Order: sequence, then C-alpha cells, then structure tokens
Amino acid sequence: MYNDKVIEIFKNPKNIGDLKDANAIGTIGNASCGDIMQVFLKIENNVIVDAKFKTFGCAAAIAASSIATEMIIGKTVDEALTLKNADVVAELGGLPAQKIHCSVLAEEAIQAAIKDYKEKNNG
Amino acid sequence: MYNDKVIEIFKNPKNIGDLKDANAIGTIGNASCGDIMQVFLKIENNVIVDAKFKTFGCAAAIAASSIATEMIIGKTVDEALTLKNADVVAELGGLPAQKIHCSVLAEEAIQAAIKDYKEKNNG
Amino acid sequence: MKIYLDNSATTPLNPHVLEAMLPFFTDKFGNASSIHSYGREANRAVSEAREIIAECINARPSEIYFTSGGTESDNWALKGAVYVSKNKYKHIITTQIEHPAILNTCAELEKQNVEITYMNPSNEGMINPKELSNLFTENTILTSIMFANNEIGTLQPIKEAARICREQSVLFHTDAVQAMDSQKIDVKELGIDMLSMSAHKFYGPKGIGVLFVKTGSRLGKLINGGEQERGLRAGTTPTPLIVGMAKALEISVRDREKNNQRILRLRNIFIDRVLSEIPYVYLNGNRENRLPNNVNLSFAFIEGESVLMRLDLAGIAVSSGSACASGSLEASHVILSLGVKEELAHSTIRFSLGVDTTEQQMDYVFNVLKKTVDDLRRMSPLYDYEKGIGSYV
Amino acid sequence: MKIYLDNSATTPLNPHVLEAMLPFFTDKFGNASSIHSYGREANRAVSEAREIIAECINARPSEIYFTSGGTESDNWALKGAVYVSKNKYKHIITTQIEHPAILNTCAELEKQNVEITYMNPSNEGMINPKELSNLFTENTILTSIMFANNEIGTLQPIKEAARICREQSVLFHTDAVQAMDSQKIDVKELGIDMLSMSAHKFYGPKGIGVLFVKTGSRLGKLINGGEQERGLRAGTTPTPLIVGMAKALEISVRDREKNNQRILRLRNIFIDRVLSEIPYVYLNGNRENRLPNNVNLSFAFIEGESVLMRLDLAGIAVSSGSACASGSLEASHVILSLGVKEELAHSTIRFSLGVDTTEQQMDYVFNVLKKTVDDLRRMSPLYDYEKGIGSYV
Ligand SMILES: Cc1ncc(COP(=O)(O)O)c(C=O)c1O
Ligand SMILES: Cc1ncc(COP(=O)(O)O)c(C=O)c1O
Repeated sequence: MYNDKVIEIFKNPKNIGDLKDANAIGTIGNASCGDIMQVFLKIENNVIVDAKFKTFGCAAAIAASSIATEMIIGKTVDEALTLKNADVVAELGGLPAQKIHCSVLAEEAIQAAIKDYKEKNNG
Repeated sequence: MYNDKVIEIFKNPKNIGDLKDANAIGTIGNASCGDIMQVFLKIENNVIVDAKFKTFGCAAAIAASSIATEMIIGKTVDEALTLKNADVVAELGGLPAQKIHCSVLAEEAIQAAIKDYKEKNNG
Repeated sequence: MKIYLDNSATTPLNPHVLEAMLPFFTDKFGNASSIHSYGREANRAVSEAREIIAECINARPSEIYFTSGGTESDNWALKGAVYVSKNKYKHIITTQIEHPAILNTCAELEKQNVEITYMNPSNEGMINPKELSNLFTENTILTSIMFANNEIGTLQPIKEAARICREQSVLFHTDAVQAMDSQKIDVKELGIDMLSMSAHKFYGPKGIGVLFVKTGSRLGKLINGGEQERGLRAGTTPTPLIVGMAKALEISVRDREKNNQRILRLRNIFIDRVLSEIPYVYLNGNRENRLPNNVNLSFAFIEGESVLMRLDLAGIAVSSGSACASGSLEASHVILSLGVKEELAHSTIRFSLGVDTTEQQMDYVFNVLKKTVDDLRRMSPLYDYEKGIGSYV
Repeated sequence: MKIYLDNSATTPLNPHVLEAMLPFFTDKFGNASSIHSYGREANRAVSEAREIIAECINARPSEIYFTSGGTESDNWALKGAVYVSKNKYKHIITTQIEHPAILNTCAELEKQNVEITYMNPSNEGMINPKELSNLFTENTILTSIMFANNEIGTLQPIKEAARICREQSVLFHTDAVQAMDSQKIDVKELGIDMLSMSAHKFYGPKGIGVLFVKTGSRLGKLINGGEQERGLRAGTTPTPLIVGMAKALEISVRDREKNNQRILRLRNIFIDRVLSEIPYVYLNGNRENRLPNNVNLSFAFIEGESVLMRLDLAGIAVSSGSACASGSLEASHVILSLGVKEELAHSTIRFSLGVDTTEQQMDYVFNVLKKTVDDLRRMSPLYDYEKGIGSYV
C-alpha cells in the first residue's frame, strides 16, 4: 500500500482549511466518486503566496493535496500550471496504481483554481 | 478400512495351500480382475473333513478365504452350501463396502468346489 | 495499543485449534486416501472432524464436503446446481446484498445464459421472503440467500425463505460464512439444502471451508480428479486444516452464548455512544436483526478509507466496505442497495468485534474515532467547520 | 520401526516450514486484502512468498497464482483455457498416463463437447513429442503433458513438447506436481505456458498449490468472487499456507542436488537387489529417465494390496497404484498403458523414497519384502510353490 512518506503526510497534512483572503478557488471531483478536492490560492503579482486545501477523499487524496499545495507556494502562476500529476507522485515517493488518480485530482484542482483566477482577472 | 479381526486373519491365515488328497476343487475369479480364489475340499461321507485355499487377491480376499474354509470344516456338504457371503462378512466382523465382493468370491468358490464334488460323484 | 476490530474479514486462529492441528503437519502427515497406517490415521481424523462439523449443524457426516473456503463452496453450490440441471433454460434467484463469491459467480453464469433475479433489500437491509413467490419461473432451479450479511450484519429470514422454496421444489442454498460463529444453525429445522462455511471466520484456519449438501440433492462437480470427498471434490485431503476447522467450530458452538452476550453488550454501548456523541452518523442495517459483533456506520462528509487509515495509525483495525473490494473506487454495493446516497456510502466503516475485544479497547476506539471524525471533517469541503453543518460546495 | 516410502502420495511437513508458518496463524493473522496494518503485514508475506516461488522456476511474481492444490491448478489450466477460447470446436491433446486431476477434467470437458486426444506412452512410459505434429487440428487450443508421472516416475521430454506446441501457437501446460521436488524447472528455458504444483509433495503444507501462467496467456476463471490473485482466483488468501509453500520450495531447491544424489543411490541399490534376488519381478517405467525417488515394481502371481498390507503390518508404508484410486478394483491406467497385462498390473507396488529415507531402512524393507513375496506366493493359485514357477490354473 502506501509508503511511509505518504502515511506521514496523511498523518500531519499541511495547508488545511479555507483561505479567508483567497483570490482563486478550484474544486474538482464529486462526492459520489468518493473524491472532492478544493484548492484555495492567494495570488499576488502572479505569484502564489499562499495555498490551502480541503479534501473529501482517501489518504492518498489528502497527502496529494497537502504536498501539491506545498509545491506551488512561491511559484508563479505559469510555473504552477506546469505541475503535472507525475510530479506529485514523485514528490510523494510513489502511490499505489489504483491511487494515481488522486494525484491527477491535485493537478486538476490547481489548474481549476488558476483558471478561476485568470477568469476573474482577465475575463 | 479393515477391522482388527480382518487384519489379524490376514496376518495369520489358516488353511493355506493345496490339499494333496482333495476330492473337490473350486476356482472362482480371474487375475485380470485382481481376484482368484481356489478352494480344495476333502469330503468324506458328505462331511467336509478338511479344506484349504489358495488366493490371489487383497487382504480381504485372503481373510475371507481363511475364515470361510474354517467355517465349513466339519459341516456336511448341504450345510456348507447354505453358507452365504453375509455369513462370511459377519464372521469377519464386517468388511469395507468396496470389499464385500471378496466375501462373495468365498461363497462362490465353496459352491464351485461342492459342484465339482457332486459332478464327480453323481455325474 | 493494537486493537483488531475486523473479525468479519478474518479472525486469528484460536491457540487450541492450532494445538489440535499441529500433530497432523509433521507427525500424522499421511494422505487420508492411502490405505497404510499413516493414511488410516489421517483418514480417522478426517472422519472425526466430519462428524463434529455435521453435529454442529445437525447434518449427517456424509452431507459435509470439504472445500478450500467459503468462496469455493459458494461457486460450487451455484455452478454445481446449474451443471447438473437438465432444464433448457435455467433461472436462479439471489439478492443484491450477497458477497462477491455469489454475485460474481452469478455474473459468470449469466454469461452462460443462466437467468438471475436479484432481490432487493429493504432500506434496513432485510430481504422479504414473501417476494419469492412472484419470482419463481418454471426454470427456477435454485435460490441463494445469505444467512448474515458480511458488511451490515443483517440476519435474513432463512427458515421462511427455505420453506417457500421447498414448496416450489426449488433448491435452497445459504451462504452462512458470516453467521457460523454466532448463530445456532440447524439445517434440518431450517430446511436448508446447501450451506457454505469458511473456517477462518470462526477462529479456524484459512484455506478450508465446507459445503453442506443435503442427502439427495444432486450437484455437479467444480473440481474433477481423484475420488476424495465421495468423488465430488477432488484433491489431496488437507487433514490439518480439516482437523482445525472442526476444532474451531466445536469451540465456537461451545462458547457461543457466552461470547454473544458479552460482545453484544460492548457493541450496543459503542453504537449508542457514537450515535449520541458524534453528529451526522448513520447506522446501516437493521439494529436488532444483525450479527452481535457488527457495527456499520456512515460518517457524513468524510471518506471511509481516510477514517480507516487514521484509526490504523492509532493501532485500530477496521474495514471500509468489504476487504475484497478494497482498492476499488466504487462504493459498497450493499450500502448502495439500502438506498444510501453514493457520497454517504463512501463514508462507511465496519467495526467487527471478536472474542478478544474488551471494554477498555472500545473506550479507546471511541475516543480515537471521535477525534478522527473531527479532524477529517475539519478538512472536508463538504462540512462547514465553523458552523458545524454539512454543505455541498 | 516405522518407514515411510510413500512420499509421492504426500510428504511430512518440514519442521522449518512449520516454523515459518506459525506466526501467521495466531499473530500475523490478518486478511491480506485488508488495508490496515494486519492486512499489510500479511500482504507483504504473501508478496515475498510469491517472489520466492517465482524465482525458483524463473518466472515473474505476477505469473504465480495460488490455488488450493495441484488438482485445482490442473482443473483451472484446462477449463480456463477452454472457457476463454472463442473457437467453436475445441481440441486438447494430453496423455494416457496423466493424473486423474487431468484425466477426469478431460472427461468432464468431453461431456461439454471438447475433443480430447490421449497420446499413448511407449512400453517404458515415455511420450514421444514428435507424435504431436500429427495430432494438431485447427481447433487445438492446449496440450497438457505431465512433467513426471506419479506412479512410474518417468520424466517426459517437456522442452521439446513445449517447442512443438509453441510453433503451432498451441498453449502448453505441464502438471509438474511430482517433479517439483527433484527437478530443476526453468519455465522460460523450457518454454512452458502453464505449470501446476502442489506444496505437500515437497514437504510443504497440504491445501495449497500454484498455477504458473505465463504473462499474456489468457485464462478463464474457475472460482469467481473477490479480487484476490489479481482478480483471477477468488477466496481469502491463506497466508500461512502460502508462506509455508514458499519456504518448502526454497529448501527443496537449496537441498535438491544433495538429496537427489543420496536418494538415487539408495533407490538404485534397492532396485538392483530386488531384481536380482526376487524372481518374477518387473520394473515399470524407463530405468534412467525417472524421478530419483521412484521405484515401481510388479510382483507376478501376487496382488498388490496384499503386499501393501503385509508391508504395512511390518511398519512400512508403500502404495499400490496411486492413492486416489485406492479402493478401486481396476488396475492402474498407467501400468496398463505400458502394455502390462492386467493380472501383472494388479501386482504393482510403488515405493517412493524421501529425504528421511536411510540405508538401514531400505535394508529392512528389502528383507520384509522378500519374505512377503514368498509368503503370498505360497498362497497364490498362480504360483506353484514346489516348482517355483508360475502357472495359470
Ligand atoms: C458472506 C461471505 N461469503 C463468502 C465469503 C468468502 O469466504 P472465503 O474468503 O473464506 O473464501 C466471505 C468472506 O470473505 C463472506 O463474508
Ligand atoms: C501428477 C499429479 N498431479 C496432480 C496431483 C494432485 O495434487 P493435489 O492432490 O495436491 O491436488 C497429484 C497428487 O495427488 C499428482 O501426483
């Protein structure tokens, strides 16, 4: 199953909760599939200065959310857009095959949040 | 499988061998079925004064031959003819279902020997 | 602290059972089909085990067939009935809440053009046997209804179902794998034609089960070969496992009442506490008509596996859905069949108590559980932590 | 004195194997499909066992499927190949000397309109793989030839048979149940698609086996249900048995050469002595091309079971025909297929040596055997004791 790093992150996830002053929110998945991931971003000058998540999902989904938010804090929006699910899996030190989709959700949630930001600002 | 009495008789069968002065011989079965029973009788004044057997067969066949020859020694020919395979089974204290046919062979071998005797003497 | 609350997935081997098995591994190791003394010794042990098991369910020894477990027994009962039937069209009645050993066997038989009817349970997980009468067709050869459900523990009205089937001359099979440990089962009184069991669910060894087949019921073979099990199930007789199964069932029956009472009390206290002290929790399955050791709860707004993993980190073993379905992304077919919504079905945890469960353990479990639910809801997008209420984003 | 010379029927569990199994009964007892720590612990042990077994035959771990034994493996290989085939007409090639696990499965498949061709062996019990080319039809889906025969121990030319089948794109299965303990088996080098084994034939536990299925070979399921064994063989994973099987095979491979040499020497001395010192005795099966532990002799004029029982009374366990067929009145199909006459076939005894067999034991066995043959011939109607010659009355 899960490696020690995934377990450790699941045990003590970072960046949990709402971000009161978020200016971008992305939500992916639905409860009937057993996974919802919600990412809140605070973006200043095209840089992600803070990121938080809320996740309804398994240990892998929670660990992926935690690590993904950590990975994008400090990055520019464009850099964050290049984050792929494989990067999340690599950073977690691997995921069981049937849990890879959790990393995809993390990638998609971030992209959805950035899309939300771009729409609000350019749209 | 076999009860202790069958085993005991198989271990030390009685009445083995040819009877030099037999006046009746009965042979039943064939080697291709895995059973041949041969009974030698010495009959005097219609009384079976001695009986011996030779048997190619399993432990049950050998035990049945032994006990059957013992059961008929001292009997008249007509009494011996009433010996049924069930009597042999009973005297052995029972046989496994698939070995009942060995007791049938014993009954038939005795009947064949007596038939032989009657044919020689009346025929 | 390590606490095992997954006794419906499997149980530890009872040390007395292991003791009974040990001589048959290295010492009395003969092949029970051999006619020499080693073989006869093994054969005697197998015969005794068969008698013990038969007596435990009021069957005859000749009605007990050893298999490799509950799954094989279930496969054999269904496929065996189909293979032997001379009907051109064949129809089987079963339920939506069966174990995959039945449901996937039915799916396989459907591919072979057997028609299957799946009865649905009430929203409390009960099958209504009265519905059977409307389901029989001239082609119905078999009805299979589980004795007790493995997820929600509901006990089905087997006696009435068996009676209705008998009246229509339809064979009746029950998967009693989950019921054996705690329920009194008398196959004669219940009127059952076939019954599956699996030793590792009652503190016996894994890899051994039984199919009870009532004298006179015709059944095709699933596994061909040697003449073991009166020619119906081939394969070298696994004597140590058989001896262990008999010993385990004997002990289970002996201690049944005592264990049931103790476990039931712990179970009820736990359910009451959870339902009263943790909000938005729902008990799945009828509360009374269930196995004494079963607790099945849905914790709204949080996902089952993450609850399971949190408890595991605290040394507590439970199950989300059934063990077999683990790793699957689908919510339990059993919970869904109760009419529970998919998102809530994903939030389900089974606690199954056992002979080793103590009051202290259950207190600890409750405390860890309460904190776990709290923590996970705090990170759930479906729950407004400030307001303490659910909301769908 | 108790002497066990029926190691082809089953072997005693190696005490080191038992030791390896023990923790998984009562302590590490989890269900290998469970995701909590108990489950992961069991799962790890099963994975390791799978790796060990794979390595022993140069396969990949993902090609190893656990079953309940050799019989199930054989059934699965044949039926699985048939179920998955899209051919309208299906044809299987096998041999007359297979174990009942193959032959009775074939008989069952014949009822389902599968055509079966049975190759006959030479009078030394060897199959000629060159004959295969004439037997293939456009419908041939599978050839199954045993690696070593269980009665006469003959080793078949598996590599050549597998090659010929591969050239025709016909799946090749081998029942290696009797071969595993003494033969080096490299499935890659031999080009085998499927291979059956059974742990209790190499000092492992009863009730566990393996079917090796080469990556890419399509196979239907025999037992439906949960997702165990990558969805191909359902049923709760019997962890202790699996751990035991791996340990037993590991030890068998490690000690193979040493054991083979020692046993072969004892075996050859015994055969030479019997053939030279007891008249009218015939060795069945090729003398060189056979398992190192196998002796199969026909003792003219006396019946096998009575020899067996006499030896048993002296503490010696042997087999007449194969164990499964015991209680049957028919002579062994294997011995008959060699062209041995029925009466002589009824006079057959198999001695199968094992790791515990000693020179002293074999001396004792020879002496008891000689006296037994003498005693039984004395009461045989087929033998003239005075003249020392056979005669049919
Ligand atoms: C109701 C039910 N039926 C069948 C089975 C299958 O039994 P086994 O896994 O022992 O083959 C199980 C348990 O896994 C079960 O709970
Ligand atoms: C050649 C052969 N195949 C298959 C089997 C069946 O194995 P099991 O009895 O372990 O199922 C045996 C032994 O009984 C055998 O000797």
